[in-house]
Amino acid sequence: MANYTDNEMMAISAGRFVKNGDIVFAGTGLSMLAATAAKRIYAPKAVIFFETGGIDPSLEEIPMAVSDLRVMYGTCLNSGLIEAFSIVGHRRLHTIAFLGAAQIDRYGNLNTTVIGDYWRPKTRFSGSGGACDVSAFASGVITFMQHEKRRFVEKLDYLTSVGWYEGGESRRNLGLQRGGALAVVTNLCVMRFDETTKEMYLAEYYPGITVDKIVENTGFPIDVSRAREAEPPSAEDLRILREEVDPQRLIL
Amino acid sequence: MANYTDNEMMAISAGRFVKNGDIVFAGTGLSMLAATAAKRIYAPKAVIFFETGGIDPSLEEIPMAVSDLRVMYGTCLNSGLIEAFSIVGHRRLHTIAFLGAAQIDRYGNLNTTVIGDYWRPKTRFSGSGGACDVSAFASGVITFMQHEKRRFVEKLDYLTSVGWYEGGESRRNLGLQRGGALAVVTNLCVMRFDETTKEMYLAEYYPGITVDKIVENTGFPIDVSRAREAEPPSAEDLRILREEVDPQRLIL
Amino acid sequence: MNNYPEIADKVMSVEEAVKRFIKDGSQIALGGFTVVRNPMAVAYEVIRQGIKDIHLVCHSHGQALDVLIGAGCVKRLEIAYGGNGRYAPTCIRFKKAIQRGEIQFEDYSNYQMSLRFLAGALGIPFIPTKSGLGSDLLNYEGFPKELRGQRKVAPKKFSLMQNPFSEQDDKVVLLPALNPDIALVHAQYVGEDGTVRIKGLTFADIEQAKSADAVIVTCEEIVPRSFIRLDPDQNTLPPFFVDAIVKVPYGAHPTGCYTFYDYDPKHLNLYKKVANDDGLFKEYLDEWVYGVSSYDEYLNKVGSESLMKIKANPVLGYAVGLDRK
Amino acid sequence: MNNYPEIADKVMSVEEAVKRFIKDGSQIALGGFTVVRNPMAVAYEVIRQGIKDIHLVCHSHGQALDVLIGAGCVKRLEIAYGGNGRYAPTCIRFKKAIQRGEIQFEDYSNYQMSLRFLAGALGIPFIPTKSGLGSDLLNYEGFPKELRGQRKVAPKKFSLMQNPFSEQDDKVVLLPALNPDIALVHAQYVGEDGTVRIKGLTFADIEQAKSADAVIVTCEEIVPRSFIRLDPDQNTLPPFFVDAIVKVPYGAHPTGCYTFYDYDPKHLNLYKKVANDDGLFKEYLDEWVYGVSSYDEYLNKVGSESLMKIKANPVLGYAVGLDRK
Repeated sequence: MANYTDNEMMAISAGRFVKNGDIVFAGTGLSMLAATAAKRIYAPKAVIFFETGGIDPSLEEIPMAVSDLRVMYGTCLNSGLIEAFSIVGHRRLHTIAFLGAAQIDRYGNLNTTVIGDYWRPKTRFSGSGGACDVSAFASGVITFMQHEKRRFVEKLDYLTSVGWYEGGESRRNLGLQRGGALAVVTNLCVMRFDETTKEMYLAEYYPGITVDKIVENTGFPIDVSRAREAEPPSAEDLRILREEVDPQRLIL
Repeated sequence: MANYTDNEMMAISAGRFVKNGDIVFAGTGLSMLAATAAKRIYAPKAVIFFETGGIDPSLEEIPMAVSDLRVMYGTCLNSGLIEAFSIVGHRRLHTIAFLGAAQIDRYGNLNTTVIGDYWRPKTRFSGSGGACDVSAFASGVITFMQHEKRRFVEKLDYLTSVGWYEGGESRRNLGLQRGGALAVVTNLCVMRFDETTKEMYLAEYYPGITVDKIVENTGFPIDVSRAREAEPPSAEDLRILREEVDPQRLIL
Repeated sequence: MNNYPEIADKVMSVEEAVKRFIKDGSQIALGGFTVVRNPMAVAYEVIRQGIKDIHLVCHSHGQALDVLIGAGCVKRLEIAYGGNGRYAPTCIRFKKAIQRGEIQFEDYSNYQMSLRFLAGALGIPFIPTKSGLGSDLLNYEGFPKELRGQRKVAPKKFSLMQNPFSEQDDKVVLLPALNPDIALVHAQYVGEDGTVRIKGLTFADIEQAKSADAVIVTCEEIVPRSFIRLDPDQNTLPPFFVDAIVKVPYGAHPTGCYTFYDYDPKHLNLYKKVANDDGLFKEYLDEWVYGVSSYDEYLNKVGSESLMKIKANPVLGYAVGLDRK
Repeated sequence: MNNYPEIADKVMSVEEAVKRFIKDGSQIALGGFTVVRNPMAVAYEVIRQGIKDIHLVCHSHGQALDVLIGAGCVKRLEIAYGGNGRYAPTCIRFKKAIQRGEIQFEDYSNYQMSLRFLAGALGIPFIPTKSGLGSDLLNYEGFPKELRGQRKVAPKKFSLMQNPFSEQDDKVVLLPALNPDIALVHAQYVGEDGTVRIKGLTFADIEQAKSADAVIVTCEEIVPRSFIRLDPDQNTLPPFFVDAIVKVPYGAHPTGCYTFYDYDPKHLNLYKKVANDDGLFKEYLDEWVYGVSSYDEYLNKVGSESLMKIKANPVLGYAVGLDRK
């Protein structure tokens, strides 16, 4: 048995994508955990910010919503949505966004709107929020997913947020000048996207997870030829996550 | 001999157009004097603001530029140009603007850009500044002019700011949904605009000024049939101007 | 109530503000964002006055949105996100209403909605963005065709155009401006002169207020002119955009208000439970909205124990160590 | 100079900032407005370094604009207004340069220029407005045709279109976004963390800084992180938009800086006199710009008597009773 949870492995795996100087667009839940952990472990000079306009808060307690009062304290700037989204897309900045979704396809396009018919859905979700915007503008998007066949689908019920669209050059041809899906971090593995075809492939499977299990739980064929085992979180990683990032265990 | 100066008569004449609740766009010089006098004499509930973003300053000293530090103290809001111009044009607000110009035509269009050829002018002026914007958006524009034939012209060398454009409905047909030239206040008289033709006519000549003198100094034919003598400033008007508005005599 | 001569005509009760400015069919922009600074006092009063057929225009909203939908006040919705933090990743009555086909809705994104309010505030008819290209936001229109161009409904959801300043193929999405009938703002401070000051994040409250035909501001405190005018760099809205001022301490409860109080986990968990059940939800409204004749009575029901728990540390802005599970 | 570990790579001398970020031909947005918060220390250094062919993009500018033009650094100008309050209703060297055909220029209005910076800051290619309809601003192009689309010159001055959301005839002016090479800001405070705080009016400084490829901020003081982060509602720019930070007290002289010092009537009257005469103007530059090896030396020349006269009352923000004639 691993001495860490799925959420811990996911937060650390995602956090590894953040580099010093990155401007990190964080949502709530896992995304908040990953961003905060990344800043404390890998990239102390990364800046965490929120679509609500809070830039680089001190985060002495973990926020549970992007509008949480905890994203307003100790910031360098308290602004609003227009400011925040203009930062996500700012050509001078390297911005990394963490998102979640109900469905994802092989090109990393996301659905956070509906399952079933748009007008009379089987299940209605919250909607785009800032996800469509961030997917259009950020330098790279990392998506958290529960790894289930019904979530990794051939065709989305609704394409809320554009990843690599139809693959190849199709994202650029839409007029989206940068960005695209960087990685998908699930409870089983980390997926990345082929440089040319922009199709999802298995990059890293977590210790104890078989490649077969991942293939079985993915609703479209997936290249596993480049897969290797992921590095587990270190004891120090886990200490930071548990003691500094989320001592109240609100998300972990 | 009148016991008041041209500038005093002009400031008071213009100030009479301001009503309680009006939002008054003030420039510098006479326009500042008129706006401040209006607020102290006729319309205590008018709000004076500046294109630089200073809204309703306490104006304990008279500003000599629209960016003057004196427009930043005691305001209800210190903002910037985008905010200020969105106020000038705000459909909920009745906004009155005071402008000056080098040339004016019979429809109250203004030139503050050049005399002579645009590219190699005889005289270059400061340019539009906010005048073009304010003329497009304000509910009404009052223009201060020195009354000289070379300034009241048949055809402007350059049309910086639209008044009634070519008269009649032509301003509305341009797509400017409200506003237009309300009055022209000169060192000789107050001119207004015909409701239908939108042509300038003589509304009030100052005490001691003959109608003939005004006609002679106007570079286009002007209807004088509706002219009457203007009310001179009262002793109290003058006291307020001299003691409260501009005690340092920076503009008066 | 009228110890404020400068704003005597604007200071009023929440009953009067709603009566004067909100009608059946009004298009309304809610201030705040998910669990923060929701205009709850006004939302409850709208429900009590039985106002119907509201057209909400929202970026990301939570509690006020959900309770208004749940009470049957909302006919039509333009929205980017309906969620209430961890208490409801998707707002529950919002979700049910859409799944049951009870309301008309149209999806946009947060930036798109914010830009639409900005365009409305600037008085321009539309604003361009690249957001939405390739997304089903541009493929599905939520509203039926016959609604287009009716009253405050835009004649088109969006318009695509070639950037006229580029010689390459360069598509841009034009979004129609929003000018709602009314914007609701809950602020920390209103000055005796009518100036509004929001502390902390402003979300899209400023753009919404400036885009609207009328603005109701509820506030925690009315403060002296000398205070609000001393550092005007901090102020949010000039007095002339505000039509009604209502002093309602804790007026955003159960959502939070920076430097005054946190969101209320106890109440949000209660809401989560009742919202999932039609019967319980009806009882909740009877008890917390219809059965309450004043905001003081509402706060009495919340109880001093809860109020003390969520009281914010005024420096940090939130309630330190609050149990938020 | 580098007692600031967080911003050690950004804090530098004005010489170095200009050397690193401003080149012959750079497109530059000047902060401030006519007689307030002009980036004078940078302007003087640009002149000393002999930088040529600058393309200025301005709304309403005064002293920095005029001295840069007068020193022959400017080739090209997009501008709404060149004036210096009562000291020069039309900026004098600006006027002469245009009348003599020495610079290329193109006229816009203040709102148009501000909206163009806003579009650049938002990352959108253009922005609509009704301002300009019927005006010769839309009939005369200042720049020659062959300049269109070159480097940072927009391919068209503007574009007219029908509002696609209206069925009536409804024309709208589209203005091309501005993204200058560099924006210059003079601020009261920069934090040890690089956060910028401007006190008083911000004019279009925020939009300009966010629209630019690089930003130089000169400031009156570098202040502790604990101060600048205590009330972030008041801050103006986050650190990541700032490339160079230069501490230059009185760095906007002879223009004013709210809460620090007023504009300097004595110097502006001197400038007015010399600007009218080519010979005197050359002597002025020799004495006040070329002949001065540091800003301390410049302030020494201004003299403590003048500096004391213009010192602002920090509460009122200006110098009370200053003789401004």
